[in-house]
Amino acid sequence: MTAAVFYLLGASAIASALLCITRKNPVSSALWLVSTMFALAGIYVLLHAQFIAVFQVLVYAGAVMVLFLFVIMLLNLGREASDVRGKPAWALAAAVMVILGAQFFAVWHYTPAQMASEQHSGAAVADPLAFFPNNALAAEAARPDDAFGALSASLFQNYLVPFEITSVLLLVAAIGAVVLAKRRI
Amino acid sequence: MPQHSYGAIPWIGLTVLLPLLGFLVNGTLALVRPQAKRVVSLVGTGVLLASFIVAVLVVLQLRQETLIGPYTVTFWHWIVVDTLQIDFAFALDHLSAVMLLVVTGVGFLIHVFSVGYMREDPGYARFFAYLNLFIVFMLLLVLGSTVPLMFVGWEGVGLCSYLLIGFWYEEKANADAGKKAFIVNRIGDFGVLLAMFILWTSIHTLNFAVIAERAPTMLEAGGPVVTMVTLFLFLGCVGKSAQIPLYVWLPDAMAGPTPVSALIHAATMVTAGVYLVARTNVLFAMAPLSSTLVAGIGALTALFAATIGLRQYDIKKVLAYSTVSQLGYMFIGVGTGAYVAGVFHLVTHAFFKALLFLGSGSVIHAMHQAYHATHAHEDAQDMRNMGGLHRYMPWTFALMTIATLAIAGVPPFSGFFSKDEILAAAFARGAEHPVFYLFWGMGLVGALLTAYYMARLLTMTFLGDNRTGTAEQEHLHEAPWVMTAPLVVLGALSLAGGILNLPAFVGGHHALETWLDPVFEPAKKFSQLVMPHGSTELLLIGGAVVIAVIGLVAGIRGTLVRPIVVAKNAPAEMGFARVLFNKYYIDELYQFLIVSPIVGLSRLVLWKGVDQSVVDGFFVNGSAALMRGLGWLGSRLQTGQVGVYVILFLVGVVWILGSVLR
Amino acid sequence: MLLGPALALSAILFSIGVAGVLLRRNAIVLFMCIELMLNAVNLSFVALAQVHGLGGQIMVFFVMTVAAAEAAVGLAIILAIFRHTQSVDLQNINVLQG
Amino acid sequence: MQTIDLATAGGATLALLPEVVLTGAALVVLLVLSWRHTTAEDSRLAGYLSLGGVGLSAVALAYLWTADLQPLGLAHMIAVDTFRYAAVAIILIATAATILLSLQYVERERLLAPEYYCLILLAATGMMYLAGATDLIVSFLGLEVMSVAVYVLVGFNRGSVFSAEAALKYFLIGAFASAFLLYGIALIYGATGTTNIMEIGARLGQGNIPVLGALGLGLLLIGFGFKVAAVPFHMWAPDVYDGAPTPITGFMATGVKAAGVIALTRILFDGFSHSIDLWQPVVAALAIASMVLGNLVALSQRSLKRMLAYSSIAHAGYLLTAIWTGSSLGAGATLLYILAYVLTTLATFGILAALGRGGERDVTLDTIAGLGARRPWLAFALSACMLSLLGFPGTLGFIGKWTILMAIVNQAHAALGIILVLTSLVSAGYYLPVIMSMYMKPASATSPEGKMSGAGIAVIVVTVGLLLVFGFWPGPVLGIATNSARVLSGAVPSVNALVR
Repeated sequence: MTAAVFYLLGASAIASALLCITRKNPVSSALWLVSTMFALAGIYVLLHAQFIAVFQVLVYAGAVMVLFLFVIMLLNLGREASDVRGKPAWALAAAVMVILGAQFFAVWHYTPAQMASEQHSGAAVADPLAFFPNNALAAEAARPDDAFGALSASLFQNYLVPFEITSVLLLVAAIGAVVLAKRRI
Repeated sequence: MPQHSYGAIPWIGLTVLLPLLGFLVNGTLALVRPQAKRVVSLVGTGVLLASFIVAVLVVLQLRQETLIGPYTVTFWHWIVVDTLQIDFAFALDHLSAVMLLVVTGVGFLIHVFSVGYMREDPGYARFFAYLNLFIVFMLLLVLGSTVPLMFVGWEGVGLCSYLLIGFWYEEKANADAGKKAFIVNRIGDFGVLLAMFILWTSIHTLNFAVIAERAPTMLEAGGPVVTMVTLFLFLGCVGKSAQIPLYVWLPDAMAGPTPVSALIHAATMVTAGVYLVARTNVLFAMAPLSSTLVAGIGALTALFAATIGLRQYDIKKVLAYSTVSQLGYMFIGVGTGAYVAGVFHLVTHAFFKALLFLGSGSVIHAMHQAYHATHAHEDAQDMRNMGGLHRYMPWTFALMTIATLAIAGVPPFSGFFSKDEILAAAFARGAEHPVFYLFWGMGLVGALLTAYYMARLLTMTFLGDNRTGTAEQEHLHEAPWVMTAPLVVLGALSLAGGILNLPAFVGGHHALETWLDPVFEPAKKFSQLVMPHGSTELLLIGGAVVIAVIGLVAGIRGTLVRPIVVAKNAPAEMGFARVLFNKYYIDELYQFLIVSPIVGLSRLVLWKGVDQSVVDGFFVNGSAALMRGLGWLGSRLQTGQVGVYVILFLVGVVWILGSVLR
Repeated sequence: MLLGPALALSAILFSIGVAGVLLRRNAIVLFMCIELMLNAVNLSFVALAQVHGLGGQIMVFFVMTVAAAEAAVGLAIILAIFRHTQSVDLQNINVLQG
Repeated sequence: MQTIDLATAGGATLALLPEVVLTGAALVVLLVLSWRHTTAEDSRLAGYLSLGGVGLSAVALAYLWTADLQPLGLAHMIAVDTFRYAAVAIILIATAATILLSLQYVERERLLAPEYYCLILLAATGMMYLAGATDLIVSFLGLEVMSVAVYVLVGFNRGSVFSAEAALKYFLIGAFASAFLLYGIALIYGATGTTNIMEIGARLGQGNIPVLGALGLGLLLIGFGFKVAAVPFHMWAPDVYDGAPTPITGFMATGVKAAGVIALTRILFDGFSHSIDLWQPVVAALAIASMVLGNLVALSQRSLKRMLAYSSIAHAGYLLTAIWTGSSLGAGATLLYILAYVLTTLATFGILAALGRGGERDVTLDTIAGLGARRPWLAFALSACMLSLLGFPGTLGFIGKWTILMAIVNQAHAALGIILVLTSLVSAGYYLPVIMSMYMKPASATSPEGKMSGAGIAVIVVTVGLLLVFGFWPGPVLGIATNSARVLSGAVPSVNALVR
């Protein structure tokens, strides 16, 4: 059942993504990107990341994409001629997609067991989680009911430094956007 | 514990420090008060005199010491990486002592000459600053105890030479000549760098003294490593000492002021290659293949450059090709294993070639002033505009004659002894490897041509009728004493320089050979040279003298035989028909059988064909153009289109991912 | 656990994003393709978090912050260039070249 | 010796003191400029405040360096070792010089927004995080802080279409490259279950590298290849260097490149020392391509600014060569070469800023003709810089190249060294004409250059002075560089146990 839903959502994500890069109108491109993001949010739920799924909808689809649409409307780009490149670019894009896909093909076969066995060359693995003892949080992740608590504890303890760096990053972005976008300083 | 004091030797750093001080003072003056010529001349020449005095004291002290290995003065640890330690240190041994005296001594004389020669130049202070800086780097090259420190000097003299060639920067040709000199030299530097790395990986040291110590035990004599090291080192020498095929920069370098030509492009810098071979004599002695190549290139260059020198009209160009040719002789010497002979010729050449250049400088100075006075726009360096100058410049004429006899190899002038020793050594080596007989023969022919073109130079410049012009003749006169005095000193040295290493057959004791013996001792284990004695020796000498005299006589008569046309009226090319109208049968024979073919070869084929078009056009300009073209292609890719950038980016992505996946 | 399929989906979406960058000339759409690539990476993180623990999920938070920051600055830059050239078509934006 | 626990907030703050101080300084500048942000004086005030912040940060760094701290267990998120300190010192030097060079520049070009300095400080903070990170998350975030700030700085001259275009190009390709880098981090995380660099090294050491890890490594190399402007990820560099305000170009060429190279060194040495066979060929190829292409294309440039951009690509190649060795000697050479390159490039761009107007796009060989006579000191300084970039003996550039060559030779692998020497030979073809033009060409009839500010003169005097002094007496810096690099595990020991 889960698998079926996953493949359905996956197919819709791929389809929306393809439409996003090929639609001539920027506005519809943006909307198809939103559609991809929704499909991904669904997949996150299937992968036991409910919290991320919520954020995906709120921050990505909600905030970031609205910003994009806002700028597209502001610049009145919806009526411009198509910005899709000509035939050579299509061929090139298709070729790149195929080559990259082939290069990443190996990831398709990954299972938790194989992942663990690669780290401990050869040994047969029953419980993959047992092979990552350093990560005490791994066990907690398996309990979806307290995922939120574990996540926040981890964020403010183990990942305090990166968390603080993101605050600097947002500060930079705020200053930068203001400086660049204001008509007069 | 009572320490041995070593007298003045620890002060050796002063010989470098003083010119450095001079550079700093003159450099500052050039920037803030370029008009202060008195101070500049005092400082510029004063530091050199002081440096020379220190050098003399040091060398006198060295005579009394019985040192094993060089005396090393360490200033600081220069580069320390892991287990590699390279000190900023000077090493004084008997070889560097000789060079030290030559560089500071001849350098001082040329500085004094420059005071007069450059007096009117607006860049006076700048000129002396560069000249002092050159001495600093030259001494670093000579005294550096390790290959990298020597390399600092090696590069530094190149830089100074570059700055001084382009000193009169208003003329584009000068700037181009400077650039050519620098780029050709970089090719040589590449060889030195590679040699350094091979040395370091194979015997883990870059200290000259330690190299001499370790090489015999850690390297296989005649093996690939030592052959490679010496070949790469020699590539550096070929560049710096202007040998075939990298000699092209030296004749162009004559664009610089004449004292520069005398100091850098004749007496000191260009001999650095010879010095380097002598310095690493053990390595070369262990690599017979490389040594033969050194001698071969030397012989080829000696002959080739001499033929080109036959038909030049620019007085400095003749001397430039002559320098290339004489450097060839030095390489025959060091390549044969006669290191002392090579160094000996280096020293005597420094005397007589400096004298020749300064003498020509005097002449050019006089010519220039004469033309300046009459506002004529003639070439002050073209010998066809000179002639009969001995009436106006008797001192210069006398001294130039001495130098000419010295370079031609007429006894008892200095060049005779040194060149003779080289040729004798090549002949002696012939018994082992017959190819050295060929080198000897080439050297002998080169000597004949040398005598010829030098006699031609002297005759065209000083003898016969004056061709400068009637109005100009009034203004031709001897240079001021500040220019002639250094000439007199150099004249004395050129005359008597031979006593440094008088051979046994005139009752000498090979003084220089005894002095340098400790330096070349290690090499003797690998190549023993048995010099000819008795009748063979005398026969060789006799032959050489006869050849020199024939060359001189032919040169004078061949030049006087027909009137010379003033440069501006001269036909573009000398036709052979003119030659046939000669009243002396013997001259005709000379012309027809020996000179004309060689002259034709020289001017038409070698100089115009090989030198000017093939070497210059193809190798130097061609490779530059090729690189520029490739660069232009790369630049075309930079279209400004993000799309193109992304495509190239993705090429990289696909390639890297493919490479890590294998 | 669907690890392999999720990683594969992520790779496919990433490749589609790359193809989009090649295909489009409009700076904003191009930037949206890059956002698509970031989303694909997020999917990888979430999928891997099932095996390795919460570190992967936390990474997604950081990526979202980065994406937001880049969006803010990127769109401001696009506005700035629009003021000069009255266009966001990359074909018209090539005064710098050579 | 004192141990600190990096998992606690206090320990982390202590370890991050220079970064924290610098961020604080940026906030102070931001606060002050909310009242004063219109006139030239306000801009200058912000500049001086920022400079003070850099000074304080340097003090904090000095404290850390002398305190001899040791992390408890594995370094968590941020390194506490001399390699990081040396990197931070280099970044602070670049930042201080950029601020000093900007003081006059922003007034001349009318970029009177004090946020400029705030962004420089924050960009520097990002560089410091990037260079000191022991966790890929911190690397990524540091890189983003740096990049986002620099995107804005590149486009800071809002009146100039060049500046805006440069910002757009840098931003688009930069974000594109970031995505690759991030994907790499994800795959490495998948292969090892951690983002800590030391742990990655430990876990990958136990066998063959898994496919996931190999892909991740490749993607990381792509991301960093972009940041250091290595061929073929270099195409943005000439355009962006060309269009950006000149002090910012200098900042990018020095700070951004230094941080990228140092972070790459640490990741490859500590995290992937067992996979050296995998990354060495890639790094070698990147290095060769960068050296060859950078030097060749630079030959055909007329504008000095573009010429320097291509030259910076070539220098990225030299640096990658040092990383390629995988030995701690190579890491030391990297540090030393970066220092040499940073000092030289800052001075060069400082001089360039003094020579031109309106973004310096038009400063060519003809513009500087006869400079030797007009501005002898400036010409001397520029000559010294060109010689140092060329690797001429007697300058720090030579010592740097020499150390790299030594590191290569130490691996008993001559090919890369020969290419390095040969391409440096080619580079003489474009560095020397600069000197030649200044000294050997008559002046053209262009308007004379403006006067330099005291701050600009100070930067040039100090950097050129250091270049020459360290060129003849490199002992101290050489010692610091090689000792600092010893803390990296180093993939290969030095091959030759040498006898002196």
